[in-house]
Amino acid sequence: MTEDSVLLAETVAADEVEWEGPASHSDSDAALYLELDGWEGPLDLLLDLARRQKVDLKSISILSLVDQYIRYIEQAEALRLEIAADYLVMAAWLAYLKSALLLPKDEQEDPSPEELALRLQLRLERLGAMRDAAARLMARDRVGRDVFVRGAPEGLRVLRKNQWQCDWFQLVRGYGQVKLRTEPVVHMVRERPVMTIDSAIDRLSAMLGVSVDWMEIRHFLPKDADPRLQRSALASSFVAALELARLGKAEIRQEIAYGPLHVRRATP
Amino acid sequence: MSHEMDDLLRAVEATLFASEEPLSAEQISAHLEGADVREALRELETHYAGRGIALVERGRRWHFQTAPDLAHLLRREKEQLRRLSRAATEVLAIIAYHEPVSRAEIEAIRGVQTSAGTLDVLMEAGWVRAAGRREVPGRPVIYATTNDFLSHFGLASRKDLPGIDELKAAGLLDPVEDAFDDMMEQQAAEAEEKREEGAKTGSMDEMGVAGEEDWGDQASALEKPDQSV
Amino acid sequence: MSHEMDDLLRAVEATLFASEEPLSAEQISAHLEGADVREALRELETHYAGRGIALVERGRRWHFQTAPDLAHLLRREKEQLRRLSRAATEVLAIIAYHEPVSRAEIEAIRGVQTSAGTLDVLMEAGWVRAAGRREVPGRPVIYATTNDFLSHFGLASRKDLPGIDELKAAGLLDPVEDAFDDMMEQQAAEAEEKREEGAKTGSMDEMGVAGEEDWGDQASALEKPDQSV
Repeated sequence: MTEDSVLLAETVAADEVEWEGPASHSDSDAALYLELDGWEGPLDLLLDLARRQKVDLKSISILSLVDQYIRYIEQAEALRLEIAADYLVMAAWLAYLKSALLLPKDEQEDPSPEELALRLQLRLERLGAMRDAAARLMARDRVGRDVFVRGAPEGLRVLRKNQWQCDWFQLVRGYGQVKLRTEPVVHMVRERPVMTIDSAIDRLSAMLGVSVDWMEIRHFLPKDADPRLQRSALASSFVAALELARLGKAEIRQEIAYGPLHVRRATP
Repeated sequence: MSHEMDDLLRAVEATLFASEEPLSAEQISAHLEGADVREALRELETHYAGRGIALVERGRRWHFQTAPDLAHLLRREKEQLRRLSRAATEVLAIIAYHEPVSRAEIEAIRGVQTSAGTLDVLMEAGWVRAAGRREVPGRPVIYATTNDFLSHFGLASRKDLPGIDELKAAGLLDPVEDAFDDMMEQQAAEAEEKREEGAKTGSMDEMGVAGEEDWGDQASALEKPDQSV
Repeated sequence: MSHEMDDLLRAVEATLFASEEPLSAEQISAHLEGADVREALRELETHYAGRGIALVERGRRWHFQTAPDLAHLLRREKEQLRRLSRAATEVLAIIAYHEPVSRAEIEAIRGVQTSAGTLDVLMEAGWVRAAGRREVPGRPVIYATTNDFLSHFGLASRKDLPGIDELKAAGLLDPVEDAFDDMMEQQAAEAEEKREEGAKTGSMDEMGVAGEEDWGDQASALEKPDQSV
């Protein structure tokens, strides 16, 4: 167990009055008994006990501090005061520390009790330093207590005024965009070379009369034609082939999906 | 001189300074264990005459205030340059080409609803004014441009605005990427915000430089209109 | 003299006087169209020295306040300051002297957990702020004091914290573990020296004695912390 375990809940009943410094050394020990709720935890109590040794924190006697703390807790117990667990934990740890300090040196474990005591002392010093610093800080000339700022300042206001920026070009372009956006939409379909379904049917019928073998549909298309006309002719010829098949004039065959499409004259 | 200032004078000065309201000589005196403060008040009044702070007596009660001629420091106006949004620019253009025009007509021409703030901005800028009401049911307010509008855009009259044919010839009726425009606008708005923050931290320099850049952007847009449309 | 007071001086005086909060030189400058106000501030500071009002600089921000020695005249009947609990004053001091500092570090010094309300009270008062996170596992929030803290306690900067130089020199602002390690190192060095001496005389007894004195050495090291840091 180390002193690190001595991190405990803050005493809720901590005095609400402004902290004006450590307890004065003239306090009688008797006053201590009634103040258990006033401590901010065991370290706080230890610090006050240490301060009662009336020596610099650097040269306090840890052994006598331990004795005082344990005695204090025992007395409080005797008076049946409710003692928070953290005080008891600290008491137990200090009792352990004390026995270790009194044991012969060569039976020590690591860390040595001297090291533990030194750590405790360093902690007390640091807490003591901060407590003194807090007291000195609170004693400074504070605004609203010792010094005052102006009671009724007029206040500074900055009113922002927008200066809008726009120029001729942006204005005119803006109008152009409105006009463009709202212009009626007219669709013009460009004239394209097409093969109508009717002419495709005629063409296909005529060509089927010439041959009896399966022919790929592409061979029915006009060769060397404009590619756009080729596309139209393919589409129209396909529809024409379907139409002829429906009329029982042609047969259509396709061996695999997306494969070439073959057409031949229907054989009744 | 101030180091030998007498204690009463210092006390009166401090009391008046810290007080939340004007105090009569009697009130100050009561506060300072009955001392006679009249002379101290006169002395302070003289001392502060011509400074940035003045001690003044109003209705037999005294208080410190900022010197009246420096009142403009308390309510400072700061101008900031702001670029007109695309929507506002379009509305302005529609008013300029079609005035006088009601809001419903503007919306009909733009093909989108116009937020209430847009017309406010144009009126704040001083370019648009309410020009009466249209004598139709609902009597809508109609808007027109102002003389400030003409001078700001360097126009002798509204007739100077280019016609549709001219716009077409100048390529101004070619489609532009609206999304790109919006993005640029957003960037500008963000830059503006940053600038405002800069102003809050008190840097006047940033304000100045940012203003310059604003104009620079516009100038380059004017120089290369073909690239931006 | 006052009638020939220069305009900038008057403007700076009026601005500070009218402001509801302390202003940095940069803020004043921004308010006064970028004028360099540093010299004016120094001049005003000198002018007001010894008067009932003083111009003070706190954390690089300036404000007027009443002279501290007049506190007895001005103290209001009703204490306006919110009373701080003992825990809060202690936590405030720890943050001020150690900043930036995590809650765990505060607790290590105080030996008790800090209730949630304590830091809230200090942050609500505007004296403490979260100042980022410490880049260690768990990334704990670290706390620091604010400019308002400096203003309230009349500190020009953190260097003005009462006794901070002494505390630093004494190593009392270092964590216990660091101080402990330093001390151990020093002790080891001293033990080495002794052992060398002991080896020279060859006496085993003396070695034993040196061991006994170990604790005494720690005490003396504590007495002269300036040597150990």
